[in-house]
Amino acid sequence: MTEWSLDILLVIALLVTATSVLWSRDLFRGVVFFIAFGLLMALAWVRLRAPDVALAEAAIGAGLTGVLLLDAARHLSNDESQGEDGKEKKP
Amino acid sequence: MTRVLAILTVTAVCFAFLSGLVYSIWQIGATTTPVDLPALLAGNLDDSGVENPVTAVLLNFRSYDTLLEIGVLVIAGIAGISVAKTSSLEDPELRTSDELLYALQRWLVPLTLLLAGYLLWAGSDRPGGAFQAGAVLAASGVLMRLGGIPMDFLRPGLMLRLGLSLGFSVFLLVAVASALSGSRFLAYPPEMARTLIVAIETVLTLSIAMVLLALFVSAPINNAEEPEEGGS
Amino acid sequence: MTATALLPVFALMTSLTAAVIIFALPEQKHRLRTFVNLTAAILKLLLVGLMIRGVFQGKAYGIAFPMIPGVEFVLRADALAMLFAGLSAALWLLTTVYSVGYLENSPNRSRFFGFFSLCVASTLGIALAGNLFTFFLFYEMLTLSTYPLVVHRGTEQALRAGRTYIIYTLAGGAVLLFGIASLHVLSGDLPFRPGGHFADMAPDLQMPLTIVFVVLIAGLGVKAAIVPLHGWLPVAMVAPAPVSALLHAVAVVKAGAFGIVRVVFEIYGLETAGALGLLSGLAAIAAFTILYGSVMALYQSDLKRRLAFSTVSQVSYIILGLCLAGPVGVAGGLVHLVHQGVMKITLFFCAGNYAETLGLHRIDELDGAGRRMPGTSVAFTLAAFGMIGTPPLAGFITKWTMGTGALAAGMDWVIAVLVVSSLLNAAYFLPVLRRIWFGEQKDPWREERQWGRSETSAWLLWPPLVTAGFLLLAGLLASAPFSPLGWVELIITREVNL
Amino acid sequence: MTLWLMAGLLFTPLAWAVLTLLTGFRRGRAITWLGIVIQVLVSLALWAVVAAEGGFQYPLGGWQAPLGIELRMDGLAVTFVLLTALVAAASGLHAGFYLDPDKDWHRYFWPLFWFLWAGLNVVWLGNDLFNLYVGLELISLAAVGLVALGGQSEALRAAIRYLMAALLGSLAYLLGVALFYGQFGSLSLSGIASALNQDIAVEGSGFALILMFFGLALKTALFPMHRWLPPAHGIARSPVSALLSALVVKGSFYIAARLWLELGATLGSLALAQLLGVLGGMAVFWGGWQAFRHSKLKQVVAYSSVAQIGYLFLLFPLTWNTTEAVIIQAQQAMTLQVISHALAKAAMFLSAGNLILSVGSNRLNALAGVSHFLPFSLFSFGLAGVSLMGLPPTGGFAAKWLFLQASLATGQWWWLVVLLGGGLLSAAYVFRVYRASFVEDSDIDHFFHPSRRLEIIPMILALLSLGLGLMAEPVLSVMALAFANGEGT
Amino acid sequence: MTPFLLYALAGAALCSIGLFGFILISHLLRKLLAFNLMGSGVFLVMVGLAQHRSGPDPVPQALVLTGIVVAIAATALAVVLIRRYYHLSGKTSLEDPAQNPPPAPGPRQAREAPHE
Repeated sequence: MTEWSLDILLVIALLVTATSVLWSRDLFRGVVFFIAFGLLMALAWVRLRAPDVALAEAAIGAGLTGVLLLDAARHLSNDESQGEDGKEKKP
Repeated sequence: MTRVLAILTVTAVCFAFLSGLVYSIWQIGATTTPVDLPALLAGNLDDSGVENPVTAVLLNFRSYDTLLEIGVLVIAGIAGISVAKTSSLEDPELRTSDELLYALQRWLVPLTLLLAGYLLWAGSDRPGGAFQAGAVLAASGVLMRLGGIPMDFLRPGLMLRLGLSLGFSVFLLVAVASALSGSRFLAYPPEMARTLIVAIETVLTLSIAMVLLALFVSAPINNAEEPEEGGS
Repeated sequence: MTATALLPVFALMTSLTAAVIIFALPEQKHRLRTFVNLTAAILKLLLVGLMIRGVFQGKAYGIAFPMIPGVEFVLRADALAMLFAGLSAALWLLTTVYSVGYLENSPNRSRFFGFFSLCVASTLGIALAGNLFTFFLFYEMLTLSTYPLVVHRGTEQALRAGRTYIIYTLAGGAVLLFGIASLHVLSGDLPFRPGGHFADMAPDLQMPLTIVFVVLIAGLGVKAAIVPLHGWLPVAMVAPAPVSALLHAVAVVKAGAFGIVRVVFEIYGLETAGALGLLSGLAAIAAFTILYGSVMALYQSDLKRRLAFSTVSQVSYIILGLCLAGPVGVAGGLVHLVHQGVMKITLFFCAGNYAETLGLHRIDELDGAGRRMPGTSVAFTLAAFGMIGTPPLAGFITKWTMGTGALAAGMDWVIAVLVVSSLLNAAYFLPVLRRIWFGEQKDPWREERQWGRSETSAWLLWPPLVTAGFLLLAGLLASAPFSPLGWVELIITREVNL
Repeated sequence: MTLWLMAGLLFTPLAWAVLTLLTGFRRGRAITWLGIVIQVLVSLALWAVVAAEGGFQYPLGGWQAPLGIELRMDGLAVTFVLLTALVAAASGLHAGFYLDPDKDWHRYFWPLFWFLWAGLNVVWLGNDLFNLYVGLELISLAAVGLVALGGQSEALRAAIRYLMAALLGSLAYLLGVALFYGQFGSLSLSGIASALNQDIAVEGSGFALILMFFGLALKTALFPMHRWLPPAHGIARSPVSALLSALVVKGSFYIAARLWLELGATLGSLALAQLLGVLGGMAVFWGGWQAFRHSKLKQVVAYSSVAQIGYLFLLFPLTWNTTEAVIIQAQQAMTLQVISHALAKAAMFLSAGNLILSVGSNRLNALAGVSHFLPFSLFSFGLAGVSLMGLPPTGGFAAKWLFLQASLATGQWWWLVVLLGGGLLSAAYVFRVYRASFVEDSDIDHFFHPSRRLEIIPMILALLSLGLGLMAEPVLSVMALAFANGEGT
Repeated sequence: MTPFLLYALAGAALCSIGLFGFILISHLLRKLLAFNLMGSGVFLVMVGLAQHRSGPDPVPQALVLTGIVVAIAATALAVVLIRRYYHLSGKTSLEDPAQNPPPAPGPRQAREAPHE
């Protein structure tokens, strides 16, 4: 049962982070959530007994993609509205 | 108004998609597969030259996929540097990075390099391999760059292009050499399989790191006045 | 590969090759282009002449190869094909000569002559096509190669005419394609065969076959300018005169009429078509078109437009002839294919001469043109009398044969149609002749051009004279074996099986 | 011998991609031309081999499916390989003259070009669902890179939109692959097809097929998912547009067609078949209408692609639940349509490029008077247009004819409206271009004359597409080898 | 029911969340994030579903590794394009220029020649 609860918790955490990635207040925060999501995915891969994928996900999914997007978000979010849906502000 | 309507439609679509998918997964989960691939794989693992079954699939059984996948990476790298500006490497912001990061990367970079080496070495028997190692290597490169180290070899020039294509070329040469020696494209001689795989993995690691780094640095840096011009 | 297979192919290749060479030639090489054109035209006339002699002796020429699964490309020279092929080869030569004179010093001649050759190649292909599919292939090629000729002048009016033309003909082509495809599904690839394919058809095929017939005639009727599908023809008059001449005499309208002949004779068979009750409907439409075209012609003040409506009327003689369904009536229809071509091309050549030499387009400007251009006017007069049906000219032969055929077939009302139509013909041609010969010149000619002592350029003068001679001979020597009427009788005994 | 040829086919494009990456534009061009010669020869030789001996399987790395990846070289595949070789060769040669060697970024055209070619061959030969996915990604990223080459704002916009559509499409396809793997435990297409004959419960796989079709249709720009195509194909350089329209969209369609022909009978449904057909029909009309309305030459040609792609989707309703003869007819029609559209559209884009080069503008009414000065390119454009209109004797007509036959034979008369009406609509937009070029009221006479070499290439393609109608029977007889012993041999 | 199936279902949910975001959100970087979420969902379905039926299976794991690399390649390329697009036009979404008034041309747009 403990195993199950761990899996269920992990799944819920995955879904919650995923939602936060898309609808967080600002883009930067969204990317941070995305990195967290990547780490959770790495955990999920461990639970799926796929250590190779877990390593790759941690290094690539969370690490590299995260840095890449963080850097991009830093440059792009200057003009992004502080609204929550990520939509471009209407003039 | 149209916005609300759009949201409603998309919600309906996504919900339909979700229910179809869940139904499908549920149905499939209740049947048995006609082909037992894992057993087949286990039976042939000894001929592959490596013990890690994932590496065996990636670099032997389905090596064609991997070859093409590196091709995809190289394409992304080419496309990235083709739209980049040479000047993008001169990032004034990064030059004046803070001391903390600099100190951090003095420790972190050697550590990540070590980790990359380990992952590469482990790949044939245990979890790990070229992709993970390459990614870690790239990460250390990113760290160095964030620390303000110029890394001149990433300038779009012959060096960069050589680096991009190195892993791919070696892989391709091995593939065609096997074809020229009389067997199929990508068929390694069994006794050399392990050596070849390790060699390929090593160069792949370098190239993967190179591509990812190139893509990272080729993104143009904004000038200070930019946000106003298109800003809402 | 023997001569029997290659002769039709060579005949086709003459004009195709000419087209390719002309397209490749630089615009300025006028002499070379004229040379290529004339050589190809003469060569083609010789080849067609060879084939005519061969067919007369009972030889069969043809080639066939599979094109798309289930469909063959078939070229075949039978007597009916040679009727049309001979007409087109002879008139191509004359029209080429005429065009060289007509287009002297005008731009884009390379384009013009290239498409002109393509157009003629398509016409020959239509004549030689051995099944509906091959027929359709050249039929559409004709549509496309004529468009650049219609819009040749590039004026707003020409472009509009081109649009009307292309809308009508492509829509007609689509309808025809539908008909051909349906027929193909009903009974496979159908080569043209004397007597048709449906002599003993299953009763449940009757209904679909009737529908398909209507579809086919509707598709072909666009080019044959059957009312109410004739709208493009008067508009297309903006084209240069040689193009109009070709369009009306051989190429486009005749392609439609010839297609109807092929469908009625060699796909359905006269008897089957009659049994399905299709011929009487067709006859009624044809008769209406004859009268409508003539009446409309009365009201045109532009010479070329009057001639255009005259074409609408005259082409339906051919169709009406078929519907008489007897050996004599059919002969009248078929022979008109040639006669109308020769007469109408003469009229258009002359109209072109008036326009090119004196700048005259409207009928009321023609006063006194006869004295200024006697040669042209004589040709015009001969052709006009031919149209009216005055003995011993070609048109008389047509009308006389058709009348006899109508009596034989018991369709007396056709006689009435012929008489009324002749009266109308006279009504719209005689005033023109009166103005030409007896009118007093009031104003100076609009844009007169001088060619020394001759009335106009020799390139322009001789073609109408020659065709006028033809139509005189066709009437006088109608009973000779190689006259149009003689050849048509050969077709009827050999291929129509009446 | 065959093994060497296969190795050559797989190796050359990838190797040449690397070689050209390492050189500049001019040397890359020379190398590319050598590579083109090799590829065309290899493709021709393979075509001859397959025509003589029939198709074969090629297990890569010596591992049989389902463990390894097997390539399937049959009549259909080899025909498409040859088609790719022809069109890519033409575009490559044209690009060598067309692109400005002094612009630094043009050097990257060559490696992307070769990767694109490699990806296309992967797709034609692919028999492994995941391998096809990788092939699709290879094509998409290379194509996006080519569109973005030189990166002006509008080009980037088009490229990004294209990339987003392509990525979504690939993911949908991959999700279908995931479900298929779950269901059958195998990725080999022929393996799955033979498993389907064993009468197992496959209820879950219907949705997988739908997902894959959605993804592939998005990548093929089927109406109403076509919005990404016209900007991307319209703004790319002409040789790139030619490649994209002629080949790239066909790649994803080809996979869908293969899936349908192998699995459709079991996993498909009448509703799916008709839906795809109806969308295809709507694409024909919508694309044609948009092409008719647009005032820019390349946009007209791009929208015409949307319309022409629509015809391909008639394959699905016409092969659903019908006799073998009709299925073969519809397959032949589809194949001919793919080939003739590829040739004609490449010819059209290349000659449109020449026209634009000549008048210096992409607008339609700038073409006034060009018929005096550039009849050659205009003529190629016109010939290609004839094929698009589906008039005889072109390949487009042969395809339309076979589609007509199949529609009538299955009693699905409603497709006639699409086939005949679509032809008229394409005539409308093609004639608009002719008409614009015949206008005589312009006084411009300082047209730039592109070199003869640029003009001859589209002409050859247009003539090929014209001749295809006359040669359809022999070409199809080689393709038929695919359907006779398509699987498992 | 095994934990593997749970992950597969979670993957399905991730796909829908990602799809929803991908369609609805116009900011390009967020679209890219949504794409990556969808990708992760697909990978979960792939491995979870296969392993639910036959236990740990290295083949889908290898496929997922390939998939991850392809995804990062695509993402990195997209980031480069998006940043360059932003650099040239100052926009972070693809919304139709017809709907919004066109922004004043930036210095770069004005300087560089139109594309074709």
